[in-house]
Amino acid sequence: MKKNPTVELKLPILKDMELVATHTSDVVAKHMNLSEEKSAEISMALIEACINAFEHSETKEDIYIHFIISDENLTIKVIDKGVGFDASAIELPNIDQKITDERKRGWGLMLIKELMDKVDYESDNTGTTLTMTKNKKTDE
Amino acid sequence: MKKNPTVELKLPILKDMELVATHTSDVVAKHMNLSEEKSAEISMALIEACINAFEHSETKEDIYIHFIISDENLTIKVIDKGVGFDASAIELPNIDQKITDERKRGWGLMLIKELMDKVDYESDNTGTTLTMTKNKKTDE
Amino acid sequence: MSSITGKSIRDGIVIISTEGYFNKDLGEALKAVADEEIKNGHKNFLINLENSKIVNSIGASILIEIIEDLQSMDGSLNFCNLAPIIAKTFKIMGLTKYCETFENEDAAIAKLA
Amino acid sequence: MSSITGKSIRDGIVIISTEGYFNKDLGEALKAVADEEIKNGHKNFLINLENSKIVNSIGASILIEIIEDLQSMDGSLNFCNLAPIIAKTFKIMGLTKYCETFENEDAAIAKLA
Ligand SMILES: Nc1ncnc2c1ncn2[C@@H]1O[C@H](COP(=O)(O)OP(=O)(O)O)[C@@H](O)[C@H]1O
Ligand SMILES: Nc1ncnc2c1ncn2[C@@H]1O[C@H](COP(=O)(O)OP(=O)(O)O)[C@@H](O)[C@H]1O
Repeated sequence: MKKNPTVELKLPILKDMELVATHTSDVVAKHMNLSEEKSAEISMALIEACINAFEHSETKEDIYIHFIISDENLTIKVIDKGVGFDASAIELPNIDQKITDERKRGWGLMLIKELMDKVDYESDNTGTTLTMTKNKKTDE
Repeated sequence: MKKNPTVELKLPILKDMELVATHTSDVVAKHMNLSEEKSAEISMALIEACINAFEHSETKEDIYIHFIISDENLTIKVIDKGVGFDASAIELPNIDQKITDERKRGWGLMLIKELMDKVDYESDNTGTTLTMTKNKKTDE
Repeated sequence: MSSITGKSIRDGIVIISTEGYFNKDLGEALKAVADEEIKNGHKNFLINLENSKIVNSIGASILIEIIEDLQSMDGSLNFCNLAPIIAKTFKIMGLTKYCETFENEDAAIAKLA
Repeated sequence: MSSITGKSIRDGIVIISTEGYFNKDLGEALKAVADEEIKNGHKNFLINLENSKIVNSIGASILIEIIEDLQSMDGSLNFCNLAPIIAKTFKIMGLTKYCETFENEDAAIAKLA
């Protein structure tokens, strides 16, 4: 089996560093001939994934991002060495509630799920790996 | 001693992948408040460094790029696991000669040297590491 | 990288323009300007995002704070010149239930004024 | 990503415009167009790089091939709308010794025609 070409990125936790990830995904998406629409959706999901890894991992350790290129799709892994969490226990937000809620945030997971074709979290107290996939073909 | 924040990139040898590196350096340069001029010079040097690692390393192995951020400068390492070469033996090109020469290429090393503040090659038959630095302050 | 680039008032609508990554900082800068204009008695706002091509959910959350403030005074928050991905993001979040979006400033003013 | 976006002839000068990364492919595409126009009897060329913000030395080397061809027939290769880093790259390479560069098409035509 041939190994899929993979771009890997290690990012320190610095302001706006998530933009390095989006610029990388843009070039990779272009290389794969993904549409601009898909490319923008990937970027947006990636921003949210990076911010979560930066903010919620509660570590100062670098994060890792892998872009795995295949003929059918682009798979992105966002890996932090942080405290972990139970993604299935996170309630998805609702705008009507958020308008009156004290806490307005909590949109990242929802956006990632809506913008990508497949999303999976593996997480324990040694860290979190988010694996998300965008298919080349639109299957709506 | 505090470790300098470092962005690391692993790139497979694919068409135009050097643009991933330039987009990364752009965001890093912005983060460091480098001028647009310096940022563009870094990008250009990086393109040449990546193309050399892709082309001349004579391997199919991924290349590694490290962006090391400090208060005074940005240091970039471009690492390939290729055949190596003797940088001191490479003659710098001359346009008058190139106009009539069969081989028009051979500008990468010269451009890298002119565009960066410090350039160093370490190379043997296990690969090449190009280390190049751009200072924040202009010292001309 | 991110900043407020303009503020003007047209037919009673406060128009605020931004530039660059719409992140937490830019969201907070926008809220500060909106708060000030609310104090000045304004309650209808149009945010021109033409030069902000990218947003994050932290920036977008701050917009919900502005919506909450304006709701209590029967005001409105509106947007124009949204990049497709920002329009999509606002739609997924449900912001479009509380805000109108327009092609450009003229279309917005024609409807809102 | 990279392409020739236009070709026109003004006062006997062949103007060729490009878009995107000026890499090997775009250099070769440009050379093919130039070769064709040389066959048609033209010998003065203006390359408008307004929409190519980035170049590599392989693309630039192909320009030297075009210069060589034009030298033998007393023709000229000229550039306009260069991004600062491209102007700098051409200067380091010494291309500017063999080519003139101009602010824009009008300035080039005024001088060359
Ligand atoms: N990489 C991560 N590590 C630890 N916790 C996480 C991670 N990603 C998300 N979470 C948890 O999931 C919650 C919801 O995340 P999200 O929907 O992105 O909203 P927000 O980041 O605004 O809180 C976070 O508040 C956090 O508790
Ligand atoms: N990473 C590398 N590994 C092996 N050889 C290299 C490497 N970088 C440069 N070289 C050698 O140096 C020469 C000059 O490189 P350069 O100035 O970039 O011009 P060009 O790539 O057009 O030949 C190359 O032809 C090659 O022999």
